[in-house]
Amino acid sequence: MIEMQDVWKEYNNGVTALQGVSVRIAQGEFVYVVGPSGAGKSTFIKLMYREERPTKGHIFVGGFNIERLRDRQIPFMRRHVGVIFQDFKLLQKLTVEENVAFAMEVIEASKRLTRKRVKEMLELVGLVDKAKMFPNELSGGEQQRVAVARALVNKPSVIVADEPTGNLDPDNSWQILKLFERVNDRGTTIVMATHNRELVNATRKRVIAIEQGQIARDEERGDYGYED
Amino acid sequence: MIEMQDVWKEYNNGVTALQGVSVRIAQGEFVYVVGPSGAGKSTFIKLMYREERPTKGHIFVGGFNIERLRDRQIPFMRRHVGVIFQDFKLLQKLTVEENVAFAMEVIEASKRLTRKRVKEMLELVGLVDKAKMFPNELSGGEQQRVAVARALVNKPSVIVADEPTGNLDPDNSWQILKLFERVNDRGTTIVMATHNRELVNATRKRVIAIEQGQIARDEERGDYGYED
Amino acid sequence: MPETRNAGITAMKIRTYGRHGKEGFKNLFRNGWMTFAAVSGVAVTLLILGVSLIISVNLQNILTNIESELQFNAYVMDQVPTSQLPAIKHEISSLGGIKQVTLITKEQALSTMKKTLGPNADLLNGLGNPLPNEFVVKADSPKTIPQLASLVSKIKGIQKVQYGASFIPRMLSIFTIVRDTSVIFIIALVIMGMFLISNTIKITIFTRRREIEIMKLVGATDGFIRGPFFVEGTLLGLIGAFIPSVILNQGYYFIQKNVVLFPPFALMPDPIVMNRVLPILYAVGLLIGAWGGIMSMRRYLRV
Amino acid sequence: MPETRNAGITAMKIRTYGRHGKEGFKNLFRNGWMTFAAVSGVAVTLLILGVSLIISVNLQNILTNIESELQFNAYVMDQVPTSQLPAIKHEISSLGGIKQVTLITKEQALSTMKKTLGPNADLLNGLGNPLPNEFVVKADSPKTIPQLASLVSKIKGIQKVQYGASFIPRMLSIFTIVRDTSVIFIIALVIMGMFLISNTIKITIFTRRREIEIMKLVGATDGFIRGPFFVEGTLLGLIGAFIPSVILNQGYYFIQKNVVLFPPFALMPDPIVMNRVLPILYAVGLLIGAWGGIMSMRRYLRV
Ligand SMILES: Nc1ncnc2c1ncn2[C@@H]1O[C@H](COP(=O)(O)OP(=O)(O)OP(=O)(O)O)[C@@H](O)[C@H]1O
Ligand SMILES: Nc1ncnc2c1ncn2[C@@H]1O[C@H](COP(=O)(O)OP(=O)(O)OP(=O)(O)O)[C@@H](O)[C@H]1O
Ligand SMILES: [Mg+2]
Ligand SMILES: [Mg+2]
Repeated sequence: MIEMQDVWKEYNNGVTALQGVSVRIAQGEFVYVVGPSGAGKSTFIKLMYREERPTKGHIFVGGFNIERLRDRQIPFMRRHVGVIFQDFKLLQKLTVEENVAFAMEVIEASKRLTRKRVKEMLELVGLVDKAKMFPNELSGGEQQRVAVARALVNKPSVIVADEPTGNLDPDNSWQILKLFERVNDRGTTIVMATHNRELVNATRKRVIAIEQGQIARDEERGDYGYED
Repeated sequence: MIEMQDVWKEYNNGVTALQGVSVRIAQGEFVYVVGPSGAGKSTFIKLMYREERPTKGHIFVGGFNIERLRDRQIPFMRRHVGVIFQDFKLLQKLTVEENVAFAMEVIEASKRLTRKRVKEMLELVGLVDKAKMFPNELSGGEQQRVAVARALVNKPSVIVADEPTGNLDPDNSWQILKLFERVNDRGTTIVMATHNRELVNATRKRVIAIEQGQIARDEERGDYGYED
Repeated sequence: MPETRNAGITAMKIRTYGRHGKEGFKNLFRNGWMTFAAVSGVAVTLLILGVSLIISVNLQNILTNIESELQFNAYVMDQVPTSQLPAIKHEISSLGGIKQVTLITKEQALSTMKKTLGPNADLLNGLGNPLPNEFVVKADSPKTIPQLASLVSKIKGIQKVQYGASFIPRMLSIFTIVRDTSVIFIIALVIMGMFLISNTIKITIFTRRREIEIMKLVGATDGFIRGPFFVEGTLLGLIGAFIPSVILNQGYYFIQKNVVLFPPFALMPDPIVMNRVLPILYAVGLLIGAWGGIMSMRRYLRV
Repeated sequence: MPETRNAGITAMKIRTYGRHGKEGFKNLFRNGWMTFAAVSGVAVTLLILGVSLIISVNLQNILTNIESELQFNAYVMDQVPTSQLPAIKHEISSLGGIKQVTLITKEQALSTMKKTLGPNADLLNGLGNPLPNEFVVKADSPKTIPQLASLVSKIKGIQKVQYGASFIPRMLSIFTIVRDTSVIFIIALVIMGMFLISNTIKITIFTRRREIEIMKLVGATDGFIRGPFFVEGTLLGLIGAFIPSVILNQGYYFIQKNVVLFPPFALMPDPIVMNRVLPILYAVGLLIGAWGGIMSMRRYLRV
């Protein structure tokens, strides 16, 4: 369960990215976050795993009270949230499989389980043959798929994805979406910021539209909107 | 004019990204490059401004014989090619306007002209109010628009863009595309790798489809293809 | 989900320590020339430190040697019979701070004088012996010489005490200055060396701040991230100390064997010097390598 | 498009040099603590180098002072009349490499001896003067003393020449060793200092390799990218040399004024030392700052 209560976010340079956002996302929901560039989607998402801290308001994610969290508890909260970053954030010194495995090493999973899960995930995103490569040897879309694999490998109870298909062709985008839907079917909450009108309109899930830091629309089975 | 003659590209790790690509793009053409993730689109584009060098074959861009170019001539070639990188490649230590101005300082344009052009470009991409911010204070889409502004500010004779709308909402994507069309109308060659089916299908320009390092399709007034 | 999740902090598994060791070792190679730059920076700094330490240790030793040779003479009154000389000697010896008392009889003194005069010595013939019996007194510390001399001069039977009055204080002030300077210099050098090394490591880690931030965002605890850095820093400090220690050991051994110097200026034997110098090098290298690395990455952990 | 484009290489506009200066200066601040780390690294290295140089310069000076005091004695035959002494003195002086010749008459020698003997001096009374006339000879260089002594001994009227035969060669070997060691040490230190500084700068630039690559991809020439780096490196070296030069100047001035030492061990005056030491610091700082920076960025320009 994710809940935000009147959340404001003002960055250090004075930009107010979010202004009084309140939202409730139940466990197991699938939510699209849409909106124009610079509207505050990434900020909205970054608050959920505490990459950014709200200036005001309360945030709860899967039983954790985000602002009250002590520094040493943060990593344990983050292990319940799989994140796909807009800029991938892969570890450049690790190979593809090591990057994915890293998320499991962090929770001290056994070597055998790690190997098995990593292999599964790389198969799902279609990167088995690139397992030994380093991120800077991959195409943009391949890097994005590594990020997806890393976010899912731990079977987190929440997945937040910031434009996870921005660098992918429609085919691959669909594949990732189907992967998300499968994971979602098993009860995982999914919050996905996206610009992909095709995906949103074709799947009809809950859509939260953010504009200028505020929730402009929140529809069950909504569409992308912004048609001209 | 851009011409490739039987171009091959094998990366150091043994991946063959392009296999015998031959293509001719006339001055003033507008070309979409499409294809699945990892097909070789970015490689194809990187060869045009010599970020990567071909393993075999010949490349000519706007009068320059790319492989024959002496090291000290490379910068002068690059000034005729405006590049929008898939990963933006903004200078993190410079503000938005300084990033855009940099491309003009490099050609030692006068201060006055630089100021004027930078302002124009920031207006065109809608970032005037973010002029004094640093790249890490921008959203993904805003960074991408800065990259667009920097590529266009010099009025280069060729523009190569690697997924310039990957991080943009449909509205902003359309705006960028219209900007490209205006520039194209003035005689600038545009080569744009994209995954955006909507844009490609709506504008009907020449489409080069790359699959597994080879040109699979090259159509005047083509569509995105890959419909399922 | 229950609120009890907040208590989810557990001790690290043993297996994980193994991983840290392996990763730390791997990183050393993955960071390629950066590791090389850091190690060589540490090595050069410690080499300078080591050479200075060796010089300082030897200097201290030479000063001690010279000091121990400082002495004064006590002349015995002519009327004191030879049989009483041992008693006086004993009296002098029993003063605190005396290192050695040597009797030079008037006969010994005369023959020394004759040697000094050389061919003119004949001139002393038929004169009898005009010279007195004397004691040569060495003190534990040269600083106490003036004081001891005045005590000795008051002993019954001692006519006069003589020492290089102008020479000793002058020597002493120089000794004190050289010694204090060299200690201050070495301490300053150790601090500066620590600064230089931690500076190098700080910059090295700065290049990896993004890496650290990403790990943090993926759910790694501070300890988990620190582990490999700790191993890497330790290895870095160890190698960085090992190189100069080998150079210094071999180099000093060679010099000490081949450069023949005379007693007060002699170089101290290899093992004694190295036993004092090498531990300092390893301590500085290891401490700053491991601990400094951990400290300078701390700021990037605040994500 | 015409092939003539290949000839599009032009000289840089004057305005652009102004830009380089401004950008280089700005970068110093924009790189924040990185600049601080680099500058302080350079400063500390140069401080160590400077202190060593000062010590070395003074050591050389002290050795020269001591050497100049080394001397030998030439005893005149008894039968030579006093009137002939000036002639002998002149003969000694006219040998090459003689610094000073002083006559000590037998009367002066006797009174000195009486002073040495103190109360026992009476014993010499009625003896006449058994001591010879002598010359005290100082040489330009202590190395020539044995040779000069043998020449002087052959002069007519000279009976015997005496010098601390065991003392001089021993002193000399130590002097030579100390001097050579300190020169080698300083040269090694300069090289290591250069290495440390260029290492720091190399790592600093490594953190900016992406920046350099991007500039290259946007069409900047190597010269255009180097410009601000050159300015930044120069400033960095300048500041890094300025800090220790101020510390050394003030510190040495203070020490030299407050520490009173006696002639052969006296510290050299402030301006003379600084005139020798500071140029070396600035040279090392500037050279490595500017040139080293440019060199270590070279590899990132290959884009
Ligand atoms: N670290 C930051 N410091 C300062 N301002 C920031 C920072 N990150 C984002 N902003 C500003 O906050 C606003 C919202 O940014 P955000 O990244 O949330 O947008 P977004 O909806 O994700 O946009 P996009 O679709 O382009 O990714 C923008 O105006 C941006 O300039
Ligand atoms: N620097 C590199 N070193 C090694 N291999 C590389 C490098 N860059 C790309 N590759 C490989 O070359 C192939 C083509 O990559 P390219 O970036 O051209 O794909 P792309 O068509 O742009 O894909 P995307 O749509 O995902 O950006 C990929 O298989 C990739 O793994
Ligand atoms: Mg965003
Ligand atoms: Mg690509």
